[in-house]
Amino acid sequence: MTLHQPNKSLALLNSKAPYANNAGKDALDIALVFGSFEQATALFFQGDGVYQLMQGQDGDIISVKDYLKTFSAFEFYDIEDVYVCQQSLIERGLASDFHIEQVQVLNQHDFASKLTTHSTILRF
Amino acid sequence: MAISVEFNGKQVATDKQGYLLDHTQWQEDVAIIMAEHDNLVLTSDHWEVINFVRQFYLTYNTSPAIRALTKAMKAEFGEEKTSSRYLFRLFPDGPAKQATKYAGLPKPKRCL
Amino acid sequence: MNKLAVVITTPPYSNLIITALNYIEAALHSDIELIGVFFYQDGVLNANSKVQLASDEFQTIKRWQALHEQYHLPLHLCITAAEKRGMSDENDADNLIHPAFTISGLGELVELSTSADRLVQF
Amino acid sequence: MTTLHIVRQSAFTTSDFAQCLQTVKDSDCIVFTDDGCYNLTHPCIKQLSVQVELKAIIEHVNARAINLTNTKATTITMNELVALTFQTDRVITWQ
Repeated sequence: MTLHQPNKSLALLNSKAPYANNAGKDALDIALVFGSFEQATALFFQGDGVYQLMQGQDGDIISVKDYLKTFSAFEFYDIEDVYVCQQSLIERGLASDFHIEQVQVLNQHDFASKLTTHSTILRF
Repeated sequence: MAISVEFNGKQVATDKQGYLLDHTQWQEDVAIIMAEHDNLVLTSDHWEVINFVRQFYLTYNTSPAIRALTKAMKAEFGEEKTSSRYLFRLFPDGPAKQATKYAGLPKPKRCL
Repeated sequence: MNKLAVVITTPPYSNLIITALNYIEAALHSDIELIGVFFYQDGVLNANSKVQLASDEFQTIKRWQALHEQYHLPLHLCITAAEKRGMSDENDADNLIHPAFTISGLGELVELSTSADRLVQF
Repeated sequence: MTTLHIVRQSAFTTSDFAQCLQTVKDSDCIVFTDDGCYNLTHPCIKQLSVQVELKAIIEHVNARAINLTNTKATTITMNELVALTFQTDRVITWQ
Protein backbone atom coordinates (compact mmCIF):
# COMPACT_ATOMS: atom_id res chain seq x y z
CA MET A 1 0.00 0.00 0.00
CA THR A 2 1.37 3.41 -0.90
CA LEU A 3 0.93 5.16 2.42
CA HIS A 4 2.54 8.26 3.89
CA GLN A 5 2.04 10.52 0.90
CA PRO A 6 2.84 13.84 2.53
CA ASN A 7 0.54 15.92 0.31
CA LYS A 8 -2.46 13.63 0.83
CA SER A 9 -5.01 14.36 3.50
CA LEU A 10 -8.67 13.62 4.02
CA ALA A 11 -11.32 16.04 5.23
CA LEU A 12 -14.66 14.66 6.36
CA LEU A 13 -17.31 17.35 6.14
CA ASN A 14 -20.24 16.57 8.45
CA SER A 15 -23.55 18.22 7.64
CA LYS A 16 -26.15 16.11 9.46
CA ALA A 17 -27.40 16.12 13.05
CA PRO A 18 -26.39 12.96 14.95
CA TYR A 19 -29.48 10.88 15.66
CA ALA A 20 -31.92 10.82 12.72
CA ASN A 21 -29.62 8.91 10.36
CA ASN A 22 -26.25 7.18 10.21
CA ALA A 23 -24.36 9.86 8.29
CA GLY A 24 -22.25 10.99 11.26
CA LYS A 25 -21.44 7.42 12.27
CA ASP A 26 -20.56 6.50 8.69
CA ALA A 27 -18.18 9.45 8.49
CA LEU A 28 -16.70 8.55 11.89
CA ASP A 29 -15.99 4.98 10.75
CA ILE A 30 -14.04 6.37 7.80
CA ALA A 31 -12.11 8.70 10.10
CA LEU A 32 -11.17 5.87 12.48
CA VAL A 33 -9.97 3.62 9.65
CA PHE A 34 -7.95 6.40 7.99
CA GLY A 35 -6.49 7.23 11.42
CA SER A 36 -5.59 3.57 11.96
CA PHE A 37 -3.77 3.57 8.62
CA GLU A 38 -1.86 6.69 9.70
CA GLN A 39 -3.54 8.87 7.10
CA ALA A 40 -3.89 12.56 7.93
CA THR A 41 -7.58 13.05 8.67
CA ALA A 42 -9.52 16.13 9.77
CA LEU A 43 -13.16 16.51 10.75
CA PHE A 44 -15.26 19.52 9.78
CA PHE A 45 -18.74 20.33 11.09
CA GLN A 46 -21.05 22.65 9.21
CA GLY A 47 -24.81 23.22 9.09
CA ASP A 48 -26.73 20.72 11.24
CA GLY A 49 -23.47 18.79 11.51
CA VAL A 50 -22.48 21.11 14.39
CA TYR A 51 -25.08 19.36 16.57
CA GLN A 52 -22.74 16.34 16.64
CA LEU A 53 -20.37 18.33 18.84
CA MET A 54 -22.75 19.77 21.41
CA GLN A 55 -22.33 18.92 25.07
CA GLY A 56 -24.86 16.91 27.08
CA GLN A 57 -26.49 14.77 24.38
CA ASP A 58 -27.46 11.16 25.09
CA GLY A 59 -28.62 8.86 22.29
CA ASP A 60 -29.41 6.07 24.77
CA ILE A 61 -32.56 7.94 25.77
CA ILE A 62 -33.95 7.35 22.27
CA SER A 63 -32.32 3.90 21.84
CA VAL A 64 -29.66 5.16 19.42
CA LYS A 65 -26.18 3.74 19.97
CA ASP A 66 -24.30 6.86 20.96
CA TYR A 67 -21.31 7.09 18.61
CA LEU A 68 -20.60 10.61 19.90
CA LYS A 69 -18.80 9.04 22.88
CA THR A 70 -16.23 7.70 20.43
CA PHE A 71 -15.12 11.27 19.62
CA SER A 72 -13.28 11.28 22.97
CA ALA A 73 -11.02 8.49 21.64
CA PHE A 74 -9.71 10.57 18.69
CA GLU A 75 -6.25 10.92 20.26
CA PHE A 76 -5.72 7.15 19.93
CA TYR A 77 -6.44 7.39 16.21
CA ASP A 78 -4.20 10.44 15.69
CA ILE A 79 -7.17 12.63 14.83
CA GLU A 80 -6.26 16.07 16.11
CA ASP A 81 -7.97 18.48 13.75
CA VAL A 82 -11.64 19.12 14.48
CA TYR A 83 -13.16 22.29 13.07
CA VAL A 84 -16.59 23.79 13.44
CA CYS A 85 -18.17 26.58 11.40
CA GLN A 86 -18.90 29.60 13.59
CA GLN A 87 -21.62 30.81 11.24
CA SER A 88 -23.52 27.53 11.64
CA LEU A 89 -23.29 27.83 15.44
CA ILE A 90 -24.62 31.39 15.34
CA GLU A 91 -27.49 30.48 13.00
CA ARG A 92 -28.58 27.83 15.53
CA GLY A 93 -28.05 29.97 18.61
CA LEU A 94 -25.39 27.62 19.97
CA ALA A 95 -22.53 28.49 22.33
CA SER A 96 -19.11 26.88 21.96
CA ASP A 97 -19.97 24.21 24.50
CA PHE A 98 -18.59 20.97 23.06
CA HIS A 99 -18.27 17.43 24.41
CA ILE A 100 -14.67 17.13 23.25
CA GLU A 101 -11.85 19.54 23.91
CA GLN A 102 -9.89 19.95 20.71
CA VAL A 103 -12.64 21.68 18.68
CA GLN A 104 -11.54 24.82 16.86
CA VAL A 105 -14.23 27.36 15.97
CA LEU A 106 -13.49 29.06 12.65
CA ASN A 107 -15.28 31.91 10.97
CA GLN A 108 -16.76 31.28 7.55
CA HIS A 109 -13.69 32.38 5.64
CA ASP A 110 -11.17 30.45 7.74
CA PHE A 111 -13.42 27.37 7.77
CA ALA A 112 -13.49 27.37 3.96
CA SER A 113 -9.74 27.99 3.76
CA LYS A 114 -8.92 25.20 6.21
CA LEU A 115 -11.28 22.78 4.47
CA THR A 116 -9.71 23.40 1.09
CA THR A 117 -6.19 22.66 2.29
CA HIS A 118 -7.18 18.98 2.06
CA SER A 119 -6.65 16.99 -1.11
CA THR A 120 -9.73 14.81 -0.61
CA ILE A 121 -13.07 15.88 0.81
CA LEU A 122 -15.99 13.58 1.54
CA ARG A 123 -19.25 15.04 2.78
CA PHE A 124 -21.82 13.25 4.92
CA MET B 1 -19.01 -22.75 18.07
CA ALA B 2 -22.27 -22.99 19.97
CA ILE B 3 -24.68 -20.09 19.85
CA SER B 4 -24.46 -19.76 23.59
CA VAL B 5 -21.78 -20.12 26.23
CA GLU B 6 -22.44 -21.85 29.54
CA PHE B 7 -21.01 -20.69 32.84
CA ASN B 8 -22.07 -21.33 36.43
CA GLY B 9 -24.90 -23.43 35.01
CA LYS B 10 -26.29 -20.47 33.02
CA GLN B 11 -26.58 -20.08 29.22
CA VAL B 12 -25.53 -16.77 27.71
CA ALA B 13 -26.40 -16.14 24.05
CA THR B 14 -23.62 -15.49 21.55
CA ASP B 15 -23.38 -14.92 17.81
CA LYS B 16 -22.04 -17.57 15.41
CA GLN B 17 -18.45 -16.56 16.10
CA GLY B 18 -18.96 -16.83 19.86
CA TYR B 19 -19.22 -13.12 20.73
CA LEU B 20 -21.72 -12.29 23.48
CA LEU B 21 -24.89 -10.70 22.15
CA ASP B 22 -25.35 -8.64 25.33
CA HIS B 23 -22.15 -7.28 26.83
CA THR B 24 -23.87 -6.52 30.16
CA GLN B 25 -24.15 -10.28 30.80
CA TRP B 26 -20.38 -10.59 30.93
CA GLN B 27 -18.52 -11.84 33.98
CA GLU B 28 -14.90 -12.91 34.34
CA ASP B 29 -15.97 -16.57 34.19
CA VAL B 30 -17.20 -15.99 30.63
CA ALA B 31 -13.71 -15.03 29.50
CA ILE B 32 -12.18 -18.07 31.20
CA ILE B 33 -14.61 -20.45 29.52
CA MET B 34 -14.21 -18.82 26.08
CA ALA B 35 -10.43 -19.09 26.43
CA GLU B 36 -10.74 -22.77 27.40
CA HIS B 37 -12.59 -23.38 24.13
CA ASP B 38 -9.52 -21.93 22.39
CA ASN B 39 -7.14 -24.03 24.56
CA LEU B 40 -5.82 -20.91 26.20
CA VAL B 41 -5.15 -20.39 29.90
CA LEU B 42 -5.59 -16.75 30.84
CA THR B 43 -2.69 -15.17 32.72
CA SER B 44 -2.56 -11.79 34.41
CA ASP B 45 -1.02 -10.45 31.18
CA HIS B 46 -4.16 -11.54 29.29
CA TRP B 47 -6.39 -9.99 31.91
CA GLU B 48 -4.64 -6.63 31.62
CA VAL B 49 -5.58 -6.51 27.96
CA ILE B 50 -9.09 -7.94 28.37
CA ASN B 51 -9.96 -5.47 31.12
CA PHE B 52 -8.43 -2.62 29.16
CA VAL B 53 -10.41 -3.42 26.01
CA ARG B 54 -13.61 -3.71 28.02
CA GLN B 55 -12.98 -0.39 29.74
CA PHE B 56 -12.20 1.23 26.37
CA TYR B 57 -15.53 0.01 25.01
CA LEU B 58 -17.49 1.20 28.04
CA THR B 59 -15.85 4.62 27.83
CA TYR B 60 -15.87 5.23 24.07
CA ASN B 61 -18.73 2.97 22.85
CA THR B 62 -16.43 1.25 20.36
CA SER B 63 -13.88 -1.55 20.47
CA PRO B 64 -10.40 -0.27 19.66
CA ALA B 65 -8.64 -1.21 16.43
CA ILE B 66 -5.21 -2.71 17.08
CA ARG B 67 -3.26 0.50 16.54
CA ALA B 68 -5.58 2.51 18.77
CA LEU B 69 -5.40 -0.25 21.39
CA THR B 70 -1.61 -0.20 21.53
CA LYS B 71 -1.57 3.58 21.59
CA ALA B 72 -4.10 3.81 24.40
CA MET B 73 -2.39 1.04 26.44
CA LYS B 74 1.03 2.60 26.11
CA ALA B 75 0.25 5.39 28.55
CA GLU B 76 -0.83 2.89 31.20
CA PHE B 77 1.44 -0.11 30.68
CA GLY B 78 4.50 1.24 28.87
CA GLU B 79 6.18 0.39 25.57
CA GLU B 80 7.12 -3.22 26.30
CA LYS B 81 3.66 -4.53 27.13
CA THR B 82 1.93 -2.86 24.22
CA SER B 83 3.97 -3.82 21.18
CA SER B 84 1.86 -5.64 18.64
CA ARG B 85 4.26 -8.60 18.77
CA TYR B 86 3.62 -8.90 22.51
CA LEU B 87 -0.15 -8.65 22.04
CA PHE B 88 -0.21 -11.20 19.22
CA ARG B 89 1.76 -13.62 21.40
CA LEU B 90 -0.94 -13.31 24.06
CA PHE B 91 -3.83 -13.50 21.57
CA PRO B 92 -2.77 -15.53 18.53
CA ASP B 93 -6.09 -14.95 16.70
CA GLY B 94 -5.44 -11.22 16.78
CA PRO B 95 -5.56 -9.09 19.93
CA ALA B 96 -8.37 -6.79 18.80
CA LYS B 97 -10.66 -9.69 17.84
CA GLN B 98 -9.82 -12.19 20.55
CA ALA B 99 -9.53 -9.85 23.54
CA THR B 100 -12.77 -8.21 22.42
CA LYS B 101 -14.50 -11.58 22.43
CA TYR B 102 -13.21 -12.58 25.87
CA ALA B 103 -14.21 -9.15 27.17
CA GLY B 104 -17.81 -9.91 26.17
CA LEU B 105 -17.97 -7.16 23.55
CA PRO B 106 -19.62 -7.25 20.09
CA LYS B 107 -17.65 -8.62 17.16
CA PRO B 108 -15.57 -5.85 15.55
CA LYS B 109 -16.95 -4.86 12.17
CA ARG B 110 -15.65 -6.84 9.23
CA CYS B 111 -14.86 -3.82 7.16
CA LEU B 112 -12.63 -2.19 9.77
CA MET C 1 -1.78 9.48 -16.35
CA ASN C 2 -4.23 11.14 -13.98
CA LYS C 3 -5.84 8.69 -11.60
CA LEU C 4 -9.45 8.91 -10.48
CA ALA C 5 -11.43 7.02 -7.83
CA VAL C 6 -15.17 7.35 -7.21
CA VAL C 7 -17.17 6.85 -4.00
CA ILE C 8 -20.84 5.95 -4.52
CA THR C 9 -23.25 6.73 -1.68
CA THR C 10 -26.35 7.09 -3.89
CA PRO C 11 -28.79 4.13 -3.98
CA PRO C 12 -29.81 2.52 -7.28
CA TYR C 13 -33.45 3.60 -6.96
CA SER C 14 -32.43 7.27 -7.02
CA ASN C 15 -32.27 8.87 -10.46
CA LEU C 16 -29.10 10.60 -9.23
CA ILE C 17 -27.26 7.31 -9.81
CA ILE C 18 -27.63 7.82 -13.57
CA THR C 19 -25.45 10.91 -13.30
CA ALA C 20 -22.81 8.92 -11.43
CA LEU C 21 -22.81 6.20 -14.09
CA ASN C 22 -22.62 8.75 -16.90
CA TYR C 23 -19.70 10.47 -15.18
CA ILE C 24 -17.90 7.15 -14.74
CA GLU C 25 -18.50 6.22 -18.37
CA ALA C 26 -17.21 9.58 -19.52
CA ALA C 27 -14.11 9.05 -17.36
CA LEU C 28 -13.52 5.59 -18.84
CA HIS C 29 -13.66 7.07 -22.34
CA SER C 30 -11.21 9.84 -21.53
CA ASP C 31 -7.46 9.78 -21.08
CA ILE C 32 -7.56 9.34 -17.33
CA GLU C 33 -7.24 6.12 -15.37
CA LEU C 34 -10.27 5.17 -13.25
CA ILE C 35 -8.68 2.97 -10.57
CA GLY C 36 -11.86 1.89 -8.79
CA VAL C 37 -15.30 2.60 -7.42
CA PHE C 38 -16.11 2.24 -3.72
CA PHE C 39 -19.72 1.67 -2.61
CA TYR C 40 -20.69 2.96 0.83
CA GLN C 41 -23.88 3.81 2.76
CA ASP C 42 -27.00 3.20 0.59
CA GLY C 43 -24.65 3.04 -2.39
CA VAL C 44 -24.04 -0.65 -1.57
CA LEU C 45 -27.61 -1.39 -2.72
CA ASN C 46 -26.30 -0.98 -6.27
CA ALA C 47 -24.78 -4.46 -5.84
CA ASN C 48 -28.07 -6.11 -4.87
CA SER C 49 -28.80 -8.60 -7.64
CA LYS C 50 -32.41 -8.98 -6.43
CA VAL C 51 -33.38 -5.38 -7.14
CA GLN C 52 -36.19 -5.53 -9.71
CA LEU C 53 -36.80 -2.74 -12.17
CA ALA C 54 -39.37 -2.55 -14.91
CA SER C 55 -37.75 -3.31 -18.25
CA ASP C 56 -38.43 0.22 -19.53
CA GLU C 57 -36.59 1.86 -16.61
CA PHE C 58 -32.89 2.63 -16.29
CA GLN C 59 -31.12 -0.69 -15.62
CA THR C 60 -28.59 0.27 -12.98
CA ILE C 61 -27.07 -3.10 -12.17
CA LYS C 62 -26.70 -4.02 -15.83
CA ARG C 63 -24.75 -0.81 -16.38
CA TRP C 64 -22.40 -1.62 -13.47
CA GLN C 65 -21.99 -5.15 -14.78
CA ALA C 66 -21.19 -3.89 -18.28
CA LEU C 67 -18.62 -1.40 -16.98
CA HIS C 68 -17.01 -4.15 -14.93
CA GLU C 69 -16.88 -6.57 -17.85
CA GLN C 70 -15.82 -4.12 -20.57
CA TYR C 71 -13.27 -2.11 -18.63
CA HIS C 72 -12.38 -4.48 -15.75
CA LEU C 73 -13.46 -1.66 -13.48
CA PRO C 74 -13.03 -2.72 -9.81
CA LEU C 75 -16.30 -2.32 -7.90
CA HIS C 76 -15.55 -2.44 -4.15
CA LEU C 77 -18.40 -3.04 -1.74
CA CYS C 78 -18.19 -2.04 1.93
CA ILE C 79 -19.34 -5.37 3.38
CA THR C 80 -20.43 -3.90 6.73
CA ALA C 81 -22.74 -1.44 4.96
CA ALA C 82 -24.01 -4.29 2.76
CA GLU C 83 -24.68 -6.66 5.67
CA LYS C 84 -26.58 -3.89 7.43
CA ARG C 85 -28.87 -3.83 4.39
CA GLY C 86 -29.46 -7.59 4.24
CA MET C 87 -26.75 -8.42 1.70
CA SER C 88 -24.32 -10.98 3.03
CA ASP C 89 -21.73 -13.22 1.41
CA GLU C 90 -21.77 -15.73 4.27
CA ASN C 91 -23.94 -18.37 2.65
CA ASP C 92 -25.42 -18.88 -0.79
CA ALA C 93 -29.03 -18.42 0.32
CA ASP C 94 -28.37 -14.91 1.64
CA ASN C 95 -25.90 -13.93 -1.03
CA LEU C 96 -27.60 -11.16 -2.97
CA ILE C 97 -24.31 -9.59 -4.01
CA HIS C 98 -23.84 -9.46 -7.75
CA PRO C 99 -20.59 -11.19 -8.82
CA ALA C 100 -19.37 -8.04 -10.61
CA PHE C 101 -18.77 -6.55 -7.14
CA THR C 102 -15.85 -7.31 -4.81
CA ILE C 103 -16.34 -7.77 -1.06
CA SER C 104 -14.28 -5.06 0.52
CA GLY C 105 -13.89 -2.73 3.47
CA LEU C 106 -12.90 0.78 4.42
CA GLY C 107 -9.23 -0.22 4.16
CA GLU C 108 -9.82 -0.31 0.41
CA LEU C 109 -11.07 3.27 0.53
CA VAL C 110 -7.76 4.23 2.17
CA GLU C 111 -5.94 2.48 -0.67
CA LEU C 112 -8.06 4.20 -3.35
CA SER C 113 -7.70 7.61 -1.78
CA THR C 114 -3.93 7.32 -1.45
CA SER C 115 -3.48 6.02 -5.00
CA ALA C 116 -5.87 8.38 -6.79
CA ASP C 117 -5.17 11.99 -7.74
CA ARG C 118 -8.86 12.79 -7.27
CA LEU C 119 -11.60 11.11 -5.26
CA VAL C 120 -15.09 12.12 -6.29
CA GLN C 121 -18.28 11.31 -4.38
CA PHE C 122 -21.62 10.70 -6.05
CA MET D 1 -5.50 26.12 -5.64
CA THR D 2 -9.11 25.86 -6.69
CA THR D 3 -12.02 23.66 -5.77
CA LEU D 4 -14.65 22.06 -7.97
CA HIS D 5 -18.06 22.11 -6.30
CA ILE D 6 -20.61 19.64 -7.64
CA VAL D 7 -24.08 20.71 -6.48
CA ARG D 8 -26.77 18.07 -6.88
CA GLN D 9 -29.71 19.29 -4.77
CA SER D 10 -32.16 22.14 -5.09
CA ALA D 11 -31.75 24.92 -2.52
CA PHE D 12 -35.54 25.07 -2.42
CA THR D 13 -35.38 21.66 -0.67
CA THR D 14 -32.08 21.32 1.18
CA SER D 15 -29.38 23.58 2.63
CA ASP D 16 -26.56 21.93 0.69
CA PHE D 17 -26.20 24.82 -1.75
CA ALA D 18 -26.33 27.39 1.07
CA GLN D 19 -23.42 25.58 2.70
CA CYS D 20 -21.61 25.43 -0.61
CA LEU D 21 -21.99 29.22 -0.91
CA GLN D 22 -20.40 29.60 2.56
CA THR D 23 -17.41 27.59 1.39
CA VAL D 24 -16.82 28.73 -2.17
CA LYS D 25 -13.77 30.90 -2.90
CA ASP D 26 -12.47 33.07 -5.71
CA SER D 27 -11.64 31.16 -8.92
CA ASP D 28 -13.55 28.06 -7.79
CA CYS D 29 -15.92 26.36 -10.17
CA ILE D 30 -19.49 25.34 -9.34
CA VAL D 31 -21.08 22.69 -11.52
CA PHE D 32 -24.81 22.13 -11.16
CA THR D 33 -26.04 18.64 -11.86
CA ASP D 34 -29.44 16.98 -11.36
CA ASP D 35 -31.83 19.14 -9.27
CA GLY D 36 -28.87 21.37 -8.44
CA CYS D 37 -29.64 23.04 -11.79
CA TYR D 38 -32.71 24.69 -10.20
CA ASN D 39 -30.31 26.75 -8.05
CA LEU D 40 -29.50 28.88 -11.09
CA THR D 41 -32.88 30.51 -10.59
CA HIS D 42 -32.79 30.52 -6.76
CA PRO D 43 -32.50 33.97 -5.13
CA CYS D 44 -29.57 32.84 -2.98
CA ILE D 45 -27.31 32.60 -6.01
CA LYS D 46 -27.20 36.42 -5.90
CA GLN D 47 -25.33 36.10 -2.58
CA LEU D 48 -22.29 34.97 -4.52
CA SER D 49 -19.77 37.71 -3.80
CA VAL D 50 -16.75 35.87 -5.12
CA GLN D 51 -15.67 35.33 -8.72
CA VAL D 52 -16.61 31.79 -9.58
CA GLU D 53 -17.43 29.95 -12.75
CA LEU D 54 -20.97 28.62 -12.91
CA LYS D 55 -21.61 25.63 -15.12
CA ALA D 56 -24.44 23.16 -15.53
CA ILE D 57 -24.69 19.79 -17.24
CA ILE D 58 -26.49 20.49 -20.50
CA GLU D 59 -28.78 17.46 -20.46
CA HIS D 60 -29.79 18.16 -16.86
CA VAL D 61 -30.72 21.75 -17.70
CA ASN D 62 -32.57 20.87 -20.88
CA ALA D 63 -34.50 17.98 -19.31
CA ARG D 64 -35.83 20.39 -16.69
CA ALA D 65 -36.63 23.18 -19.17
CA ILE D 66 -34.48 25.63 -17.23
CA ASN D 67 -33.85 28.90 -19.03
CA LEU D 68 -30.27 30.09 -18.59
CA THR D 69 -30.58 33.39 -20.46
CA ASN D 70 -30.73 35.55 -17.32
CA THR D 71 -28.02 33.57 -15.53
CA LYS D 72 -24.22 33.67 -15.63
CA ALA D 73 -24.04 29.95 -16.19
CA THR D 74 -22.74 28.09 -19.19
CA THR D 75 -23.56 24.51 -20.07
CA ILE D 76 -21.05 21.69 -20.19
CA THR D 77 -21.05 18.00 -21.10
CA MET D 78 -20.21 15.11 -18.82
CA ASN D 79 -16.83 14.81 -20.58
CA GLU D 80 -16.11 18.39 -19.63
CA LEU D 81 -17.02 17.63 -16.00
CA VAL D 82 -14.47 14.82 -16.02
CA ALA D 83 -11.86 17.21 -17.41
CA LEU D 84 -12.76 19.84 -14.77
CA THR D 85 -12.11 17.24 -12.06
CA PHE D 86 -8.43 17.45 -12.96
CA GLN D 87 -8.25 21.13 -13.90
CA THR D 88 -9.14 21.95 -10.29
CA ASP D 89 -7.28 20.76 -7.20
CA ARG D 90 -10.05 18.97 -5.31
CA VAL D 91 -13.73 18.18 -5.49
CA ILE D 92 -16.57 18.62 -3.02
CA THR D 93 -19.89 17.01 -3.84
CA TRP D 94 -22.84 18.78 -2.20
CA GLN D 95 -25.54 16.14 -2.15
